[in-house]
Amino acid sequence: MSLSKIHEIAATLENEYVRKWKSEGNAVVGHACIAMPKEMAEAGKILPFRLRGAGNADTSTADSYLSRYNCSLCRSCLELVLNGSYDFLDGFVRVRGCDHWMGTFDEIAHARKPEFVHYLKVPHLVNEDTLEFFAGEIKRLKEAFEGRFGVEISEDEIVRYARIQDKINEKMREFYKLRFRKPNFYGSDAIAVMVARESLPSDIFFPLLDSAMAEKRKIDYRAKVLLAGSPLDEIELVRKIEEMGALIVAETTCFGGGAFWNMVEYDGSDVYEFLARKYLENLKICARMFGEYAYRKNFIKSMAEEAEVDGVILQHNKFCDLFGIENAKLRMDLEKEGIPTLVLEKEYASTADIGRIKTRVQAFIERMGR
Amino acid sequence: MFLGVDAGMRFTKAVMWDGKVLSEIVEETRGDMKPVLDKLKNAGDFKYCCATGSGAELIDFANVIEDDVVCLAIAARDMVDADFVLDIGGQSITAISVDKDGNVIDFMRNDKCASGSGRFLEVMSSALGIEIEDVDSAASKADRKLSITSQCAVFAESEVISYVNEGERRENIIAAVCDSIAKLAVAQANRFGISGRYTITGGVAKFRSITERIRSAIGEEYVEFPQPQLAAAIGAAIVAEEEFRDV
Amino acid sequence: MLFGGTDVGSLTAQAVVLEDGKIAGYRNIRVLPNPVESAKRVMGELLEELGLRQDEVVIFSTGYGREKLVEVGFAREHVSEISCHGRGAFWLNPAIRTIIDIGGQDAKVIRVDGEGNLVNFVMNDKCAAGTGRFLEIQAKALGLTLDELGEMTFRSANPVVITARCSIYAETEVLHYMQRGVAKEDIAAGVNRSMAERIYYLARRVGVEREVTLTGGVAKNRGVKQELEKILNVKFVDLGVDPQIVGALGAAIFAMEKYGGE
Amino acid sequence: MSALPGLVKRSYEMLKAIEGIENYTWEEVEGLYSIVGKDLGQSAKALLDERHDGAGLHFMKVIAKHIREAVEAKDEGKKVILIPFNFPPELIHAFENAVPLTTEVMSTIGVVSLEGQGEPYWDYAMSLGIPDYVCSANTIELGSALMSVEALEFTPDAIISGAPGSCDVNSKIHEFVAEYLGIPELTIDKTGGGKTDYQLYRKLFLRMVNELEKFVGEEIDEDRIISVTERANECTELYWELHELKKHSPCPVPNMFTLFTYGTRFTMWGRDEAVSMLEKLVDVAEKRLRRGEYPAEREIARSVWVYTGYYIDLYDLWIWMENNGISYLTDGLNSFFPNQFEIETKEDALESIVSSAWNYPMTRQMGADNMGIQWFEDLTYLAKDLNANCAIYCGHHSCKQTQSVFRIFRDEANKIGIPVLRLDGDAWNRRITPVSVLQEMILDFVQNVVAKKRRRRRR
Ligand SMILES: Nc1ncnc2c1ncn2[C@@H]1O[C@H](COP(=O)(O)OP(=O)(O)O)[C@@H](O)[C@H]1O
Ligand SMILES: Nc1ncnc2c1ncn2[C@@H]1O[C@H](COP(=O)(O)OP(=O)(O)O)[C@@H](O)[C@H]1O
Ligand code: SF4
Ligand code: SF4
Ligand code: SF4
Repeated sequence: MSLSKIHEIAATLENEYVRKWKSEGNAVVGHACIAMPKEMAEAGKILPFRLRGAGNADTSTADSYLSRYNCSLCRSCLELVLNGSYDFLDGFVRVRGCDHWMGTFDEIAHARKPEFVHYLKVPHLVNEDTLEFFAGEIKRLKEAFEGRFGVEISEDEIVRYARIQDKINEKMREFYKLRFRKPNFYGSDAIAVMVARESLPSDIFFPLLDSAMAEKRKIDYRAKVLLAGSPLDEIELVRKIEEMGALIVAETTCFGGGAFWNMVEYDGSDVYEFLARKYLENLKICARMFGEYAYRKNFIKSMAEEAEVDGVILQHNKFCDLFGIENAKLRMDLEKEGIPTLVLEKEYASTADIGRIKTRVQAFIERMGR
Repeated sequence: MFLGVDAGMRFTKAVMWDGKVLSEIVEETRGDMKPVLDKLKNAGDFKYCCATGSGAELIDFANVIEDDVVCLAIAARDMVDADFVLDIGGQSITAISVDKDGNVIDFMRNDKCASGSGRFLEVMSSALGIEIEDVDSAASKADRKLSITSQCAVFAESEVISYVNEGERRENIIAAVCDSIAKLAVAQANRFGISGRYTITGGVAKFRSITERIRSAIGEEYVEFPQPQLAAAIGAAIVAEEEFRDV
Repeated sequence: MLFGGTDVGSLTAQAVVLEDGKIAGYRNIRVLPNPVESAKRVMGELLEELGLRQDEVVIFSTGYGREKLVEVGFAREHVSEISCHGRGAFWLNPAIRTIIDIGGQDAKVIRVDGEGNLVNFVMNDKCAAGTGRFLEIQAKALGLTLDELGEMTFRSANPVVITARCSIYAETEVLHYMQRGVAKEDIAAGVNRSMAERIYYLARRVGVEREVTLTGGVAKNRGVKQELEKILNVKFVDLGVDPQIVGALGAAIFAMEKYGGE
Repeated sequence: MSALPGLVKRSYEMLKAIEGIENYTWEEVEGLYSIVGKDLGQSAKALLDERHDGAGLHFMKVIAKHIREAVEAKDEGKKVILIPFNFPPELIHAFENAVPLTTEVMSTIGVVSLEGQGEPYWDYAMSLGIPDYVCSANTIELGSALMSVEALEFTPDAIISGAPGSCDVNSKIHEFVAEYLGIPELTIDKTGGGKTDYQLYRKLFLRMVNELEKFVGEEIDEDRIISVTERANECTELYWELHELKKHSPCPVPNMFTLFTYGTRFTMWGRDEAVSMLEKLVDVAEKRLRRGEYPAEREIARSVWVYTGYYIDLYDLWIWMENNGISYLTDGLNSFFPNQFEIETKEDALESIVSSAWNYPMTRQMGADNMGIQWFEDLTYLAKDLNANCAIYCGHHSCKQTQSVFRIFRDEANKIGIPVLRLDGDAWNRRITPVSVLQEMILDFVQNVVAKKRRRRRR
């Protein structure tokens, strides 16, 4: 039951809970990166909603703003913003993720002139100086929220929500371990869970996840695979991959395992320092952070080992620079370690090219000796 | 009589002009252009000839050569009184804004990718086994919306083949091809900014299944160009006439 | 025991039947609009020729529509083209370690180990320029048949340089050269060479280990073949069969290996 | 399998020969042209063109020295630091025991000196699995760096990445190279265009300097860095003199001088070579102005290029433009807005370098809070200041940075009456769009939109 609810939420943009949230006079802001400090937003009754393309491959209006060299995920989201699908948002936090997103937010600001666009600057390095800077940035965001939405965000509330996040993260780890051992879920279910998490208030999401985890599905597969690479919310694509027999039992993508696996818990320290540490250090799982390649490689490797996968699929959207380059290097290194690796370059939300993807996945399974 | 020749990437078009189109020639642009040139030379007695298009210099008997954006602008103003032209030819899409005298104000052309151009349509229809003349009627029989997303003409072809292999109806696929060309043209038009009366020219404008999709997306005042593939050639003929009177 | 394999590509479809571990016969046709029909037709024709009934043969499918063929009960199982080309070539000659397969829409470089198992592969996902389709478009612009296109390499001393990556722009380049009066041989040889270069860089991604063979329709283009040998510094092993049937053969071998013990 | 030579050695050999050249006649240039092959010959001919009055040769010598120092550094026990173009080389020049090698400049040179230009390196990068949509500047740079290593010719000791915050691709490629070669990477980061961003940038920069000192095993000497930054000041003064000269119409400064300026800025700034190079540029341009000899005699278009227009396989694109009445006044790469600094101590000198780095092209605009607007403001400022009448939008194929904000740029430029042409070509890879197609577009644009060549009145 809950699992189908989760799939339903993942398939709609403005879900029923968002509507309810709004009807209670609360705000919803769009953003696009896991560097967004969720608990702080929620502490101000502001729901952070991650932008996604929701299966939209038609980007004709967006293409006249962004260029065709821009990542299809960004173009797809921009299209939805331009055609009003995201009008339920009360503003945007332009979190510095990758360059494509920066251009996208600039175009959103240029074309739609939303009332609230706040730039959350996120450094690309982790050290004392950048942590201090980022703590300041988070504080600036808090002030911007307070100013725009007339709320007051207390440190106590932030801590309260941080603890809820801790609980969710713990639950997510449990969920992953379930999938590693004796898979009860398809990867496509798991992706729906991730998407739902990014589209719901945390106190709605938690019980939903809890009861979904109690459900059991009959699972058919030939090989167990870990999915890494650029952020992935395409449930349909994952379903197609799994139809070929490659069961996705773990993801290290930023909204997948990357969003909670290594995230630290609240330890009683200064709230802003804590948030800076929590989000910036966790961000090392993303290819946008420099000097942390070894960290990412090890993260993928150790999760692959723990999940006892047969191989790793490194996917990225066409025109994604960060993960396109990262994946080239990862492929070399993982293969060297004896982990079969497949690089998949794809157009976001496009199912037309599925034939070629399937051929590759099938050959990959055959290659893994399955 | 004046001869206007538009030596395009795909087709060489010519019109014999005397205030209106008296006759026309459309021939494929080939590696060996001699037979085409012979045919043009024998088209009739003309006083002056203007050539345009990417192969203009191949028209060795032309008295004058003019840029195709100029010819298109003139044709659009003089023939249908349009402020904007969206030209979709064999290899590119060009948006042009035109002043009231038929001069170019500004233009924008995509030069990167062949997808979205006329050649793309040809490659696709041949992959589907649909004659180019039948594209419109086939597309009108579509009953399901598909999308082709590849940025690349050649890969788009393999998307098309994927659809074929999934047992999709050819009518639906060709409609998707028309759609994708229309989308690229609309994106180009929007990027350029069209506000006012516009027309669509070039060989691709012959296909209603494409022009109608463009029209419904652009929403400005549209005026149809009669014989749109000849537009640049007509413009060239008018240039020939004007030059002749000046000389 | 009888085993069969079908392989449907973008341009051609093949069928192979194995009897007692030997090739009993094969067939190669142009595709029909529907891949399932293509497979049924080519296998049907072959079986008729061999005087066999379909229910006597265990068939595996590969290529386009391979899953559909299993769904409709024509084939028992399906295997990817990549594995099939690898297995087929290795079966024909166990010294083979690298298979370069170039068809109409895809180019693949396949590596197998000493037992013929797939160890790695790459498939073009960058640009279509390194595929048979590229050659078809250029051949048409040059007014040559595919056979003639390949031969031109041997008649040219000065191949032109084709710079465009895109098939359609390359076509324009070819036209330009022709209009400027450059000899057809030189342009065609340039086309073949540029094709070989694309494949070379694809091959580097998985590495090329000897022995190496070339399969797929483009293996019939002698010009591309020679250019590739030169640039890879290898001599392709001739498998002794029509290079287009290697995929279908591989499928038949998989069928034999799986159900041969029954 | 690699039949190709590495890029470093190749340029080294070629440029070493050039360093020996003193005076040359046009016949000799023609002779050279016939020997070295078409592509290289065409580039050499353009560089050595008479209208540059020897500045091209001078420039090649500057670059030759830059590369020679790097190649020979090994023998002298010095460390070679690979730096990106958006990093002030004067910092490395301040070290006794380290020499910079600017990757983009390296690739540019290699690209000119190779039949087939950068394409073999591009292909090489593809063979490593680098996606084809990564901007060619970076792809070719990576391919050429790694190929030099593969050919056992040359390995850098460390790499500085100055692009995080302004360009992901650039930074990512540097990371790839560092990881691939197993050499240390020193990174700075720009978070935005504000005050706190500057404070962080400065801290990270100084942190990086510190690490560099440790790595090289030497503390920067005060006198040395002061003398380097003083030279940088001299260069700055000359840069602005040249800028002033460009305001004349027709423009007395040859198109190619823009390349010479930033080529020098990215390699030898702060050295005597740079000072004399810029002196030469100013001198040639002044003479032309005095004599009334303009490179684009019948100047119909005064263009500012957004981002850059160096078509390497046609160095003579610039000459071609001049012959067609098009002046190339400046471009994005040349927009580094250098400042003069008061320098008395090592600290002053370091502060001045941080501030120059902050203002570097790409860092300045792409690392701004809103890159479209900053890009527009800088380029339109220059366009107005230099009295330009059009902008040409071009650079590397699939450069997200510039392409994703093209719409903003064009809308704003149109508001102030500057028409914009967008080219989808690639500065380093002619496979993207053939140069002839680009030339046709440029001509169509300047003649019809800018110069409004044909004026007719409707009957
Ligand atoms: N009878 C036809 N045969 C082939 N293509 C046609 C025909 N009629 C229209 N077209 C379309 O027109 C395109 C060529 O348009 P045109 O404006 O003549 O191009 P160009 O000027 O570049 O040669 C073709 O690529 C095709 O899509
Ligand atoms: N007789 C031939 N001579 C040279 N090249 C050929 C010949 N036949 C086919 N080809 C090449 O092979 C390609 C088709 O290869 P094929 O393996 O049949 O493709 P697919 O598997 O997609 O059907 C064509 O695009 C063409 O380039
Ligand atoms: S991939 Fe990285 S930058 Fe992009 S959303 Fe995820 S964490 Fe943020
Ligand atoms: S997929 Fe890549 S390019 Fe696209 S938004 Fe994510 S990091 Fe950026
Ligand atoms: S091959 Fe494809 S991507 Fe490349 S330019 Fe042509 S149509 Fe575009």
